[in-house]
Amino acid sequence: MLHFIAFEPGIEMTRLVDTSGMHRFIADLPALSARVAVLAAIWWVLTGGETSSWDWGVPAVLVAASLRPGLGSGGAWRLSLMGLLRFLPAFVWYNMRGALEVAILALDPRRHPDPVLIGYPLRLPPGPARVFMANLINLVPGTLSTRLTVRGIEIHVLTASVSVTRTLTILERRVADLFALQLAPGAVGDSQP
Amino acid sequence: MTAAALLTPWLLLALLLWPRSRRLGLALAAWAALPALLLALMPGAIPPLNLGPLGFEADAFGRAFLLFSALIWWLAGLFAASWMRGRSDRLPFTAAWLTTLGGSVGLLLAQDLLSLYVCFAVASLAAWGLVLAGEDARRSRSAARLYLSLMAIAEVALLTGIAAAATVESLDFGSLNASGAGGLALTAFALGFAIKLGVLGVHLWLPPAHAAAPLPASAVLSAVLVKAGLFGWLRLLPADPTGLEAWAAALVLLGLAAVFYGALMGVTRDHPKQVLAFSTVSQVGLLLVAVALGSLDDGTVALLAGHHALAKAAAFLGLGVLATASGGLRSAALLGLAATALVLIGAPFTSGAVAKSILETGLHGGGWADAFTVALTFSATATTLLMLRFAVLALGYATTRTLTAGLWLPWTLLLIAMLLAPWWLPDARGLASFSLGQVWPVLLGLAIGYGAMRLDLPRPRPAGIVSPALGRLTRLRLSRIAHIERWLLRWTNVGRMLLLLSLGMLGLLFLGA
Amino acid sequence: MIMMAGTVLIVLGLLFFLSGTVGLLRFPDVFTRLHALSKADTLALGLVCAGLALHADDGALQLKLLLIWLLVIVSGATCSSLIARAALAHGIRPWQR
Amino acid sequence: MDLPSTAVLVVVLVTLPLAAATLLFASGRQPRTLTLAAALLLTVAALALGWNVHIEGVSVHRIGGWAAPLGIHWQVTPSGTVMLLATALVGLAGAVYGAGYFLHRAGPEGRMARVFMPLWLFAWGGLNALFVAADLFNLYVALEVMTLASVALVALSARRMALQAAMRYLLAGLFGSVIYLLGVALLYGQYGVLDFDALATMLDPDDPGSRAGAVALTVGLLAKAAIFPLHFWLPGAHGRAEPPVSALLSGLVVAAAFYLMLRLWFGPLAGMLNFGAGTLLGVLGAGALLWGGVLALLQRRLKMLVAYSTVSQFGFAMLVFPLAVSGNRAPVLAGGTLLLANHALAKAALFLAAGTLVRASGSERIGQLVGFSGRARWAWLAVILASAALIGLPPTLGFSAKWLLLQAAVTEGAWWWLAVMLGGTLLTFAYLGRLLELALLDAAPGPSPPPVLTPALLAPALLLALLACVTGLWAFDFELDGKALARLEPGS
Amino acid sequence: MTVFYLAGALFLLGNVAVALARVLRGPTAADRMLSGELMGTTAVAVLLLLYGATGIEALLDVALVFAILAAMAVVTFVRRTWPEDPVDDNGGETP
Amino acid sequence: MHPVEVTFDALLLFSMVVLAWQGVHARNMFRAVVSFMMFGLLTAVAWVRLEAPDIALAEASLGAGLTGALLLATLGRLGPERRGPRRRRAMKLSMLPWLALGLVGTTVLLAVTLSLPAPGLGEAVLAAMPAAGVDSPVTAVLLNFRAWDTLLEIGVMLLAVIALWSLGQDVLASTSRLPAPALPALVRVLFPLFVLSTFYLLWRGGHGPGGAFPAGALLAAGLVLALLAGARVPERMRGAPLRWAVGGGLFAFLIVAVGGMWAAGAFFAYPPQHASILIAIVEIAAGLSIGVMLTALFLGGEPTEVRRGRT
Amino acid sequence: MSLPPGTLFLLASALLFAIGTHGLVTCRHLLRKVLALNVATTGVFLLLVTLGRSGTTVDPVPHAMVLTGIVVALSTTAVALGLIVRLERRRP
Repeated sequence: MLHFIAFEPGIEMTRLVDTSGMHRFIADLPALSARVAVLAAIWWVLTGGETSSWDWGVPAVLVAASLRPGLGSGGAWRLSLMGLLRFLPAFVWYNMRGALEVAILALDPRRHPDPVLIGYPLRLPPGPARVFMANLINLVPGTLSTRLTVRGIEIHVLTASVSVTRTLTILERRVADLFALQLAPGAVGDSQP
Repeated sequence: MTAAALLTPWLLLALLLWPRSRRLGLALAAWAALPALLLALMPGAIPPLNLGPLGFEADAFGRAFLLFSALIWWLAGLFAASWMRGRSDRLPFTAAWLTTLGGSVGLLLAQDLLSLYVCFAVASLAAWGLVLAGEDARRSRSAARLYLSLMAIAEVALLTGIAAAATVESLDFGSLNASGAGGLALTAFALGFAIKLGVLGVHLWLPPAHAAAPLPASAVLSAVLVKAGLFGWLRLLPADPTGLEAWAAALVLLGLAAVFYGALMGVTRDHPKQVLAFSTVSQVGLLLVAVALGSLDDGTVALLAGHHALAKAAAFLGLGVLATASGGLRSAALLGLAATALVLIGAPFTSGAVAKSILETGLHGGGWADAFTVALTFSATATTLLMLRFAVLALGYATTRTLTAGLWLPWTLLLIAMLLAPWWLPDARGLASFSLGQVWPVLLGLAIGYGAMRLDLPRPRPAGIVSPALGRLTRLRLSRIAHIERWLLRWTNVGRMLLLLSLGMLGLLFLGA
Repeated sequence: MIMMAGTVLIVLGLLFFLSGTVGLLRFPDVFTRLHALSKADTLALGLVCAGLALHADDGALQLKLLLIWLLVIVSGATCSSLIARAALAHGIRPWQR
Repeated sequence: MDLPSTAVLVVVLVTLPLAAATLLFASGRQPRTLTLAAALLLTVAALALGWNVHIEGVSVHRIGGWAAPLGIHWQVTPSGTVMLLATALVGLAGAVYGAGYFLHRAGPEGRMARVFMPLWLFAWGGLNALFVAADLFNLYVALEVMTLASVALVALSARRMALQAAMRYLLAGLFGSVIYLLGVALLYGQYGVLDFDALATMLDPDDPGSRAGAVALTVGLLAKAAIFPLHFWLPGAHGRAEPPVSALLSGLVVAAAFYLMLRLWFGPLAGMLNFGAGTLLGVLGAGALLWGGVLALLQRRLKMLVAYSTVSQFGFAMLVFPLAVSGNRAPVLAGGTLLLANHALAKAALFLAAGTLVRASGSERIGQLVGFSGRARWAWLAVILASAALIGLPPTLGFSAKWLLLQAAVTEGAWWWLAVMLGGTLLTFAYLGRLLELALLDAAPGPSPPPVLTPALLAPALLLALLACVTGLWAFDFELDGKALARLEPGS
Repeated sequence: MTVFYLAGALFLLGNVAVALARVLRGPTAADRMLSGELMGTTAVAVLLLLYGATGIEALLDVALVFAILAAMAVVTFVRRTWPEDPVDDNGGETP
Repeated sequence: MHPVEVTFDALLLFSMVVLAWQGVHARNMFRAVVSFMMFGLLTAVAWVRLEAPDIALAEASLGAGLTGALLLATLGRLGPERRGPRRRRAMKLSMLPWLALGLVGTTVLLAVTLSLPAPGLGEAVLAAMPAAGVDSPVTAVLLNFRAWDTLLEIGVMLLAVIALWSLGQDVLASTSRLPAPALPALVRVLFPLFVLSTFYLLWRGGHGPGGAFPAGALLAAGLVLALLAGARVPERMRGAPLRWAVGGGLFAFLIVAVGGMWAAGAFFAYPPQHASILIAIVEIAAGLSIGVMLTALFLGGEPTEVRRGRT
Repeated sequence: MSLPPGTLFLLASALLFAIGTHGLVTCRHLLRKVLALNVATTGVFLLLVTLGRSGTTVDPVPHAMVLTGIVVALSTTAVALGLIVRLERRRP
């Protein structure tokens, strides 16, 4: 019944065209099973671990795992578990620091923001990792991503006096680590847009 | 037979709807009243007819009215077939004609209040189409509008009367009469029939409508439909007048006033048909007096009505013949018209004289008799003046039509019927008698008329009062009404109304006992 | 003890909410306000969630709170970018001292 | 006679339109046979139901087998049956007319043709659901189905004026619904039931909650029924919509709201109708009667005239309330119901004929309509017959209805209301007479070549008008019987 | 404890009430949208605290729904109310 | 009631009233819409305070989802509000009586509502619950005791879709260039969660707050989000399949309802042994259909147009 | 607090109803009218649910009614918005 949004069983890792349905399905199997696992976990969380819920849960998870919103794949990606473990503490730390900074800036009547727009050339390859990075920038101290361009990312910085480049570089490395990617070699440093 | 009389007009009407059968329908339309005439002439009892809740039967009283009505319908129909030939609106005219006829026959046969009312409504409203078919479009439209307005009021009044009367068990005339239905019913009936009858005060529709309608239509309007009002009145009003003396007095006064008012207005008109129309107002006044005094039996009233109907129809049709005739035929037509005028006046040796004598004799003993006798006498003078005026105008009345047998033959038959009518009377007394009392009023009228013509007296022209004032009033209010409506359509005001309404209703629920 | 910690976390979260609001009111333009919102409020919610999780004793429930927080973070981060970008595209220049 | 049971018929009446509409919508095409078969089936079911009610009288059906006050009931009352019958007749006529009216398969007309029937059936279903409902909240939902379908139908042509009218109508309808719902809430708060019968037994006419609830219900329905001075949405909506739509709207949808008011005030709220409130409603009716009549008299466009005549006619119907205050309610209710039925048939006929005439004339101005000639004569015939029914000339259904009301007024000595009724009838005479006069005398030649008027454009109006005229006699008989009156309504 | 949660919720509500000033003041649509966002996040927190106070598990579901829909308003805003380059669309219109 | 609770309610309701006023009268239209959306959020909290989590769930899934999306999308399609020279409506003296009347009306309404005893049907529902086939009272009322209302309500929704589609093709769906890759990325992450939560709420509906309507609303939000992120209604889904998805809920409902006529002897009666499974079927069909219908409402017209390729 | 339970909610519902109806009739822009209508509807819903809470047990019937009402309100609102958009495009 729910065929409203294109049903795309093919997932991103295999963009091999013209493979038969079965082939594609088999090729997709690992990613699909990963999705099923994650969604099943979420189902478990949602239902509070009630066992009787699984006669609804199984079809629900399968449907949710196989239905795609018809937006294309967005590029292949794979997460690295170790990368995740290394990433999380950094994220929490940065997030807290960012929030604290903003809070102090807001609550201290003597301090005022001194914002500026800067450009930051991304070394991450185009794809999900870049998007992830751009979103992440919003959560870390003093930065707000405004535009993702081909070359890099345009960032609104809350306090111009503080250099954010170092933080961003560290963050970028963590993200690369998380996505199991290699960073492209490139200049590191501030550059005004 | 009853069924044939009732339904023939409707069948012919149905024929008109389809192009294929239309010619047949138009051709037969003139003869549509023939079954009714046969029914009226048929001897012996005729079984009643029931159509759902409507009951019809040709009883004696109905038959008396049906006799002259059907005759006039038939002859006027024949006349109309020729008169309307070539007219573009012949089809709607014929349709209206047949509908009116259908109603008219039905109302004379109706055996209960509902049928009477239904048929009356059909006849009166369909006659609107007859008035509309007049030659002068503008004139007939305004006449028709006035006609319809008053007929609407009449219908509403009758409906009220019926509703009031129907609080009794059944709608049969008998039980209705016996119950002596309440004052409201009486008033409403009186008003309704008064309008249809053209009683003074609510006669407004009558002169313009008669003047505007085509001649045959005027003939049936004046001869048949107005009499139908009388018929309805007689059918419904309580047979026993006790307790209604005041009413009767008022009606007598009203009737007497109408006699002279009609004459006065008639002589000031410029159109022969209008003069005839006012003469109808005048004659109706006379009939009204007769009815109000209540000393005449139904048969006699039918007789009087029939007499007047035949004469009036003959006058209208004769006008048409006169206008189309030339040469010797014109003289013949003048002669016929003169005879008709004499009958209407009630000159000696005419059926009119008989009618008058019947009236007079019927009234002996009543408290009003003396006054009535005097009035009757002078009414002859008034009618004479009217006829003089009519004669003058008729001579100048012209039309582009040519005389055909279809015009003169019906008229001649009608004349004959009119002239022969007295011999059917139970006793033709008065016909042979001759008294000065019959003559001098006529002579007086002739003298006055002659004098007036010689002196070329300025004729008073009563200006219309009601309708111009109404027109001004409506024009004044039109823009205002549209303005208010726009105000009402605005949301803000909707809100206000709603608030007022809610609080008002709540308050009334609390307060209202 | 754990209850105490949870309470403290919640209070902290409330304070961060307050700071977010103050930032929203005090900061001069939409971009700076976005900073306040995207950082302070997400963390504030995180703290409230964490505090409640400490008060709760049911694993699934704690994870549910985490899920809620994650959802808000993901949405919040994306939305901040979207708004900033839209504002720039509509010709709103960042405020400068 | 072995007819299906009333319960089955009711189920058919309320579900078939919805099912057929869904099917039509989902199929996306416009199979005329399916449409007309559904319409025909509905009409047959309504007729069968009418027969059953005639034989068995009032019946009650529990939905889902749950007893009130928990569950919802259907109540098949004689007055509701009359409305169901009228709905079926108008519905069938409109369906046939619509099939003939939206001819082209492409362009905007094609779109209208495709959408018309599902919406029509939805409205039909909503109406049927409303006429059998006996539950305050269920009525709210049914009202919304009806309103929404009507709004969409008004907007059908998607012209600016139509959209504007539809928007205003939608807002007005929803406004009415909200106020109605407020009333439901108040009554529920007072008694904790929604069922009519339960409410009727529990009603305490003296407490403020019930009073306020009754007022809210009434005022909401007044807005929905476009009773003066809340008629602000009606002329536009009815005047601008496509002709078959106007027929449905004017004939049935407004009548449904009004019927609901009858149902309430002669049913559960009957104990509350006192002199003050009755008089207020009557005054509104008098205002509507006169104001609508005068405005109808002033209109220059045919459909606007007919639309304002609706305002006026419902004013007439409002007079049942003051008449019912002290007197015998059964005949008044019968009169009111018959008036609604008459109005449904006659007004629908009038609108359908008006649509045909406008198409034949190429103009909506009254002065430019073609005359009583060609095939347009059938339309005129329908206009004449429908006018007779609206005026209440004998022997039409309108006459029977007005007769009952007049009689009630007379027996109660309600002279003022009598005068209002008479005045209103005169006004009706006036504006319909004006229409006929103008149209027949100033008949325009019409465009050449004359547009083709198929039987589908002519027959429905004529048949409806004929029905309005013919059924009057029967209804009259029926009423005079007295036996029908006695069992007309369970509440009274 | 209940009172603590309620007080927290009350505090947040007051917080939001104050933030309403931003809706009133604007100046740009984006600013107004921001306070809508704040409101969404705060509502999640309020619901969570109310859950703490009442223990009705359904409140978590409500909060979850709020959380999952948090992006909805902004996305519509960015894509529909304030699109960067409105593709002209007389498309979607029958002639 | 604890004073804190009372204060909370007071503040909540006060904010609601202020927002409602703003939502109607704010000078700037966008401000009005945002205020109204915030009003919706607070309403959801108010439902929570009124111990009506079902309604809160529905209100949340709508207020935060589709209502806002609809309003904002509409707003984007409107030109600037045309108002003449700004009428500073000074408080005219002639307004005073109306104001006073309005106050009287409101006061009367309040006074009346305060006087209502509100007996309710709570006990009756509880007594009938064992026969209902579900555990959640609200679901039982919706799908059992007053199922006819619910069917008509689905009918209203379908009708709304037909009505909107009858006006022409989709007006709200046409899109601008995608602002950032972040948006599709977000939707890709969220979409499965939307689907999952839809099922979750359907499942919950059987024994607690949840059910077809919030589930459908959530599903619709997911679909709308996908549309906003650049997804299209696939070509092969336009036309009949989509129409069937839209109409399917009502159809299923009708079949079950009429089926009750044969199976259990009354319209909408469920045979006792199958009640819960039938209700579950109805619930799923209704939930999915509601989701599709709400999305269709968002589209604002029939998606027939062939558009440019994906961005 | 001496106020009966629900007083505040009833007050708010009365106010919302008043604001909504007032806005509906006074505002000129159609979108505002639609919003106002929704406000008024919410007021009525609030009243219903508040009443459902006054008894000894929570009465689920008003809850169901309000759920139905919300759906109806949403559907009608969507239609209204569609009409507004189309009217806007046919602006003369």
